[in-house]
Amino acid sequence: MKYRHLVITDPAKLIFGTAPYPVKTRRGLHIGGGQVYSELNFTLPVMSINDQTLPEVYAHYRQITEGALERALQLNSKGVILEFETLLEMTKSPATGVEIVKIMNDICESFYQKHGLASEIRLTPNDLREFERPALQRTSRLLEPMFQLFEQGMLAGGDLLSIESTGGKEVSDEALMMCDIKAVLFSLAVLGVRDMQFLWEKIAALARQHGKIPAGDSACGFANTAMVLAEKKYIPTVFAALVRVISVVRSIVAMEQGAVGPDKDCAYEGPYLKAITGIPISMEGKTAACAHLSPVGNISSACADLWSNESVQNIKLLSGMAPVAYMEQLEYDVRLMNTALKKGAAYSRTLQQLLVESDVYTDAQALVLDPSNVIRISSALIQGDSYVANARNGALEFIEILEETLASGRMTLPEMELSYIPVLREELQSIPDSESDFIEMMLPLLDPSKFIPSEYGL
Amino acid sequence: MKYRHLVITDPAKLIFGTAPYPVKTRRGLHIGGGQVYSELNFTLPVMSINDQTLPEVYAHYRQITEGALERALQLNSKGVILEFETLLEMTKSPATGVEIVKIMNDICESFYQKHGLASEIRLTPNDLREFERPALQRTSRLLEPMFQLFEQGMLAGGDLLSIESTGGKEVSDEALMMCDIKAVLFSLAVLGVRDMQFLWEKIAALARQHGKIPAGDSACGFANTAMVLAEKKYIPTVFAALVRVISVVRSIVAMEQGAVGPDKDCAYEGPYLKAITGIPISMEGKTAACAHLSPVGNISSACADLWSNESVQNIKLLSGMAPVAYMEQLEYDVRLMNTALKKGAAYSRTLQQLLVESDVYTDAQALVLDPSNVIRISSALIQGDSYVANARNGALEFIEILEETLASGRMTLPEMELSYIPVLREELQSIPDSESDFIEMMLPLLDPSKFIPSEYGL
Amino acid sequence: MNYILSKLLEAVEYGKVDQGSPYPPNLKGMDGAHELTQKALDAGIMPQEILETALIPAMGNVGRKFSENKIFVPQMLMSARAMGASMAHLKPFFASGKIKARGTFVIGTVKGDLHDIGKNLVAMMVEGAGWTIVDLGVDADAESFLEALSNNPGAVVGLSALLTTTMINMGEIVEKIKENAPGTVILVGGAPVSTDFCRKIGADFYSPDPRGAVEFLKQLAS
Amino acid sequence: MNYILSKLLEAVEYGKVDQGSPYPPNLKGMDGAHELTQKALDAGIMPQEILETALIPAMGNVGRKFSENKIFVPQMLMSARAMGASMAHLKPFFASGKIKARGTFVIGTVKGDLHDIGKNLVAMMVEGAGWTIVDLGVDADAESFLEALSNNPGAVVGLSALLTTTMINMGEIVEKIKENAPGTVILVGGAPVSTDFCRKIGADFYSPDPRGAVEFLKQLAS
Ligand code: B12
Ligand code: B12
Repeated sequence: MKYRHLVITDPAKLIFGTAPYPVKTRRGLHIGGGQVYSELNFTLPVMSINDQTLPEVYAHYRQITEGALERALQLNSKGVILEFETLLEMTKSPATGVEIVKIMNDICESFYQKHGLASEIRLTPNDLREFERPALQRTSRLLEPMFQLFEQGMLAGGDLLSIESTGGKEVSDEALMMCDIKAVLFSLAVLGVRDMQFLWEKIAALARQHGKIPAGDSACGFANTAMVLAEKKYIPTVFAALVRVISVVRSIVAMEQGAVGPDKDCAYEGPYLKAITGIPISMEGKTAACAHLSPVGNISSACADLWSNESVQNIKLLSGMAPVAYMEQLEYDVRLMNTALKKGAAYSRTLQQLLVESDVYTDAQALVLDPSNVIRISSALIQGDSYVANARNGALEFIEILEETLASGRMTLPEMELSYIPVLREELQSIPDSESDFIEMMLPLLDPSKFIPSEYGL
Repeated sequence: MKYRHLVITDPAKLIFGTAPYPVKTRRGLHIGGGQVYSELNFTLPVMSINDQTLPEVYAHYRQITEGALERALQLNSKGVILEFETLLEMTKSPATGVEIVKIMNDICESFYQKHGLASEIRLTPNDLREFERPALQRTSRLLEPMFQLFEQGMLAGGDLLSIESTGGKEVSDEALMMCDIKAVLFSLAVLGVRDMQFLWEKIAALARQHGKIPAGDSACGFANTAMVLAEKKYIPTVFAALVRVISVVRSIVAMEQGAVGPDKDCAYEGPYLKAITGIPISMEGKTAACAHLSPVGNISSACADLWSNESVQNIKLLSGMAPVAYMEQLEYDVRLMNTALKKGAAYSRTLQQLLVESDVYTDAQALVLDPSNVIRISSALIQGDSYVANARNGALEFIEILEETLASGRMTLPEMELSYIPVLREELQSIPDSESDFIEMMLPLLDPSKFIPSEYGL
Repeated sequence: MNYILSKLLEAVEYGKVDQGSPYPPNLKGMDGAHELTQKALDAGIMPQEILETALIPAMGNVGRKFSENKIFVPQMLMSARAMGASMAHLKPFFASGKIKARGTFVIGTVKGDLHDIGKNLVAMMVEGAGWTIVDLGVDADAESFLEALSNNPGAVVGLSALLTTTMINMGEIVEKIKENAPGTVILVGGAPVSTDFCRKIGADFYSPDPRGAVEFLKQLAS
Repeated sequence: MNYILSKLLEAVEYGKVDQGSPYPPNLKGMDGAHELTQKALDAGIMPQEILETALIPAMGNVGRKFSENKIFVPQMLMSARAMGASMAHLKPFFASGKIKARGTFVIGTVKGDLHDIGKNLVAMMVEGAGWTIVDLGVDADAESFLEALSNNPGAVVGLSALLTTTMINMGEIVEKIKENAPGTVILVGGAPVSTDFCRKIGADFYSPDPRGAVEFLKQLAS
C-alpha cells in the first residue's frame, strides 16, 4: 500500500466540510474547502428503457435536473453535485448515457450562467462486466462501452468520475451470506485490490488526459450490501461493520492510482479514506432513507464533505417530485453544518459531537464511524506490508474497540451477535501476512467455477 | 383573551423538548417533559374509499402502523405519536374512522406490551362543515358525524384530539389570494375566534368526560395555505408571515377552552402558543418535504416538542414504504435534539442557535419563528383588550422587526416583496381596537353570499 | 394600435378597473377598463377587435409575468377584475353573435374534494385568454359535468383534484364524459395529478399550472 | 417419531452436514445428515417418510426461526447444506418415482437484472419446503422460462427483480408464460415489487419475503 502515514491524526480535525486536499471543480465548487454541499442522486420510476421510451427517459432526467436545481436555487444553495448513476442500458449503449449527461450539463450550465448556482455532474457508469458469469474482468469486450461512456461522458460534462466496480464480488456474494470473513477479506484485499489497480489506472489516465476529476469508487457491492443484509437481520451487524473496515484497503487503491475525491457515498469507507489520504468524501445517512434504511443516520455525516441521498425515483409525492423534496432535505441538513462551520471550530465540533453521540452506541456499524475510532483503526490499516495484512489488522483493531466498548457497558448487543465475535477474531487471526500465502490458503476453499484467477493476474 | 402574561419570557427557555406544562399520555409519553418525540402523519395512496375498497383501506393503515412502529423500535425510539388525520369518508361514516383508530390502537398496544415502545394516536377528524357553501358552522347536521367520530374515536384509543377547523375560511380563501390583510384578520380574529370558541368548548368537554387529551387546532387552512401560496411565489412571503402571526389569536382559543397541547403541526403558531400558554407543541420542517416544500426547514424545529412530517402517502420507495422511511428520518432528527438535551442546556442552546441561524434571515416566514422574535411578538399579542386589537398589534410588531432586520442589512428581500410592507402596515393601522367597530367596518366590504354572520353569533 | 385600445390594454394589464379605483397607485385618477371600453365602442371599434387586440393580449402579458414570478396573484386578480369591467360592456355582443368567444371551458373540483384555490386560478387565466367559463365549483360529480356539456355542446372540460382519494374520481368522470359526450377534450390538474395519471384515466392533457392549460387551449382553438 | 429420524431432523435444523463437519460446535463428532440418512435407509424407513417427517419439518423450523429473526442466514445456509447431504441419498428414489416432490419451482432474476441474493434465498427456502428447484440464474428472459416450463410441465414460476427498470420486464415474461403455458402459477418478488404491481402485470402472488412464498406454495400443493 502506498500510504504509510495518516494525513489526519487528530480526530478533532476529521470533520465535515473540511479535507486536507480539497477538490476544485470547473464551476467553482471547493469540495472539502470549508463547506458541505448536497449530492443528489436519483433514478427512473418503474419503466423500461428502449428505443420507444428514450424520449421519456430523457424527459425524466431533464425534469429531475431542472426541478432539483430550481429548488436548490430557491434555498440559496452554495452548490450541488448531481450524481448520474447509469442503468444498464445507458452503459451498454454509451450514446444514451452521454445524451443524458449532455441534457443535465446544459441545465447545470444555464443555472450557472443565469443565477450563479454552481453544480457539477458525477458520472458513475455501472460495471457491465458482471453480466458475464464468471466475469472476464480484464478481457471482457464489455469494458469497451464502459470506457466509451467514461470518455465521452466526461467530454459532455460529467466532470467527476466514479464507478462502483465489482471486482471480487463473485466471491463476496456468497461469503457475505455465509459470514465467511476470510473469503470476504480475500474478495476485497486480493481480488478487489487487483481489479481496482487494473481499472483505476485506466480511469485516472483518461481523466488526466481530459483534465477531469477522477473521484473514487466505493465498495457498494460489498459494504453496502452487507449493511442492507444486516438491516434485514440476515447477517450480524458486527460482521457488516467488519466488511466496511476491510473495504478500505480495496477502495483506497483508487487514490493510489490517482483518484482525488470526492469519494462516493454508499459504502462509508469515506472517513477512513479521508483520514489516510486527505481527500474529500461523500456520505449518506438519514436523508438516504428513500433508498435504504440505515443504522448510521446521523453519525455518517460527521466527516462528510458532500451529503447524499443515495437514490430516489422520480415519482410524485404530495409536495411535488421526490427528487425535489430530497434536494430540499439535503440542503437543510447541509445548511446546519455550514452554519456551524461558519461560526467556527467550537460550533462545528459541538455539532459533530452531537451527531456522533446520537448514534455511536446503537449499532456496531455506527461505532466504526466514530471519528476517534476511525483514526485508531486507520493507523492499524496502514502498518503492514500487504493489503491482506492491513485489512486483517484493521479488522482486528475494530474487534478490539468493539470489545472495549461492550466491556465499558456503553453498548450492548444481543447474544446472537455476541457469539460471532470470538469466531470472527479467530478466523481473522488465522490470516497470514503475505498475499501469496493467503491465496494459497484460500484457493482450495473457493468454488473454482465462480471466478477466473487469471482475470485478476493470479 | 384569557392570557395576559407570557409563561415563557426568556427566549433561551423557549426550546425544543421542554414546555412549562408538559402533557403525560396513557402509555407514558411525557410531551414537553425533556425530550422530543416523532409525530408521524400519513395518508392513502391514490385510491378511492368505498365499500369495496374498505378492506384495502384498513390494510393500508395496518401496514403503515406496523411498519412505522417496527422501525421506531429498531431505532430505539423513546416514543411516537401517530397522527390519524381523517379523509372525508372516514368522518362522514364515523364507523370507518373509528375502525381505523381501533386497528391502529391495537398495534400500538401490542408494541407497548411486547416491547415497551410507547405510542399514542392523535385523532384529527376533518371539518365536514365546509362541504356546505356557505357553511352552516353552528347549525349544520354535519357536526353530528364529526362529534361521533371524536367521541367514539377517543374511546377506541385516539387519545389526543385535534382538528384543523375551518371557521372563517369562507372569507380568508379569497382574502389570501388578494393579499387583503384586513379581511384575513377578520376571518381569523373575528370569525375564526368565534368558531373556535363554539367548537372547542364542545371538544374539551367531551375530552374531560372521557379522560382524554384535548390537544389543539392549528390554522392550517389559513397559515399553511398562505405558506404554500408563498412557496409558489403566488403571494409575498411577507404576507404569509403576517398570516402566521395573526393566526395565533385564533388558535389560542383552543387553550382558552381547555386544550392542553400538544398543538398540531402545520400552521406554525406553535412557538407562540408555547410562549404564551406554556403548552407543548408539534412542528414540522425539512422532514415534511414529502408534503410541501418549506422556507423554514430547520428553524421550525427550534421549539418543537413533537417533530412531524406533515403527511406522506403509503407508497413504495426504493427502501420500502414511504411512511417507514419518514419514520426513520424523524427519529434521527429527534435523536440529535435529544442528545443535546441530555448533554445539558449549553448543548441544546447551541444546537438551537445553529437551527435558528441557518434559516432565520432567508425568508420573512423564518424570521417569525426566531425564538427571540416569538417572545417579542407574543408580548404584543396579549396586550390589547380584544382579539382584534391583539392580532393587529402582533402583526404590526412583526412589521417592526422585519424593518429593523432589513435596515440592519442582515436580510434582503426583492423589491416585489418590499413594496408590500408599507401598504400592509397602513392597512393594519386602520384596524380599530374594538371587535364591533371592526365588524362594522368590514361587513360592507365582504361578499355576503360567502358566509352567514349568524353562524358565528353575529 | 389604436390609442384607446393601447390604453385599454395597459389598464387591464395593470389592473385599473375604473377611474375611481385606487389601484394601481401610479394610474390614480386615470381612465380604467370600464371607461376605456366605453370609449372604444363609442369610437366605433368592433367589439371583436377590442377583445382580440386589447383584452386578450393584456391578459396574455399578465399570464406571462405571473408564470415568470414577476407579479403576485393579487396583481393578476386585479387585471382579471379590470377585464371583467370591460367584458360587462361586451356581453351584449356575445349574445347577439357579434363576438365569438374562443370557446367554453367547463371547470370544477371533483367529487369529495373542496380544494378550489388552484381551480379558481386556472379558471381566471383561461377566462383571460378569451374563453367563456362555466364554473361548477367544488365537489362536482359526473352528472353536473354532463349537464354543463349538454348546455354547452363542444365545451372543453377541466377537472381539478387535490386529494389522492378524490383524483381517482376523475377517472370515473372522464369515463362518463367520453361515453356520453364523445370527442370532448378533457384537461386535468391539481397537485397530486401527473402526466402518467392523465394518460391512465384517458384524459387529454395534464398541466402542472394554469399557463400550460392556456397554451394548450390556444392551440386547440386555432 | 423414529429415533433416527428425530436425530436427522435435529441435524438438519442445526446444520450438521456430516460427522466430520466442525459446525455446529455443540454437535462435534456426532453423526450428521449424511450418516443419519444412510442409517435411516438401512433401517428400512421409506424415503418419502424421511423427506416428510425429518427434512421438511426441520427446514420448516429453520424458516420460522429465520423469519422471527432468531437465526442469521449462515445458520439457514448450513441447514440447507445438511438437507442437501441428505437429499443426495434420496435422489435415486425421486428418479424411480418412489418419492414425489411437492412440485417444481422454476426461479430466476429477470432480464437486465443481476441482483440474485434475494432470489437465492427464496430458492433455498422453497427447496427446504420439499420442492425441486430449477434456477435460471440472473438476466433470464422469457424464452428461458418457457423452455424450463416445457421441460417441467406444471412447474410453478418465481420471478425476481430489484430495479425499477427491470421489474417492468416481469410483465412481459408473465404475459408470454400465460400465453404459452396457460394455467402456470407465477410468483413475483424483489424490493421494488408490490402487490399492486403483481396484480397489474397479471402475476398470481407477491410476497415481500421467502416465508410468504413458502406458505403460498404449501397451500398450492395441498
Ligand atoms: C389549502 C389546502 C387546504 C384548504 C383548502 C382551501 C381551498 N379553498 O381550496 C383546506 C384547509 C380547506 C384543506 C382541507 C383539507 N385538506 Co388540504 N391542503 C391545502 C394545501 C395546504 C394547499 C393547496 C393549495 O391551495 N395549493 C395552492 C394552489 C394554487 O395549488 P394547486 O391547488 O396545486 O393548483 C395549481 C395546480 O395544481 C394547477 N391546477 C389545479 N387544478 C387544475 C386543473 C386543471 C384543469 C389544470 C390544467 C391545472 C390545475 O394550477 C394551480 C395553480 O398553479 C395542500 C398542501 C399541498 N402541498 O398542496 C393541502 C392538502 C392537499 N390537503 C390535504 C388534506 C388531507 C386535507 C383535508 C382532508 C384535511 C383534513 N383532515 O381536514 C381537508 C380535505 C377537504 C376536502 N374534502 O377537500 C392533504 C392531501 C392528502 C391526500 N391524501 O391527498 C394535503 C396534500 C396536505 C398534506 N400535505 O397533508 N386543505
Ligand atoms: C446488493 C445490491 C447490488 C449488488 C448485487 C449483488 C447480487 N449478487 O445480487 C451489486 C453491487 C452488484 C448491485 C448492482 C447494481 N445495482 Co444494486 N443494489 C443492491 C442493494 C444494496 C441490496 C439488494 C439486496 O441484495 N438486498 C438483500 C436481499 C436479501 O433482499 P431482496 O433482494 O429484496 O430480496 C428479498 C425480497 O425482496 C424477496 N424476494 C426477492 N426476490 C423474490 C422473488 C420471489 C418470487 C419472491 C416471492 C420473493 C422475492 O425475498 C428476498 C429475501 O427476503 C440494493 C439496495 C436496496 N435497498 O435493496 C441496491 C439497488 C437495488 N441497486 C441499484 C442499482 C442502481 C444498481 C446498479 C444499476 C448500480 C450501478 N450503477 O452500477 C447495478 C445494476 C446491476 C444490474 N443490472 O442488475 C438501485 C436500484 C435503483 C432502481 N432504479 O431501481 C438500488 C435500490 C440501490 C439504490 N438505492 O440506489 N447492486
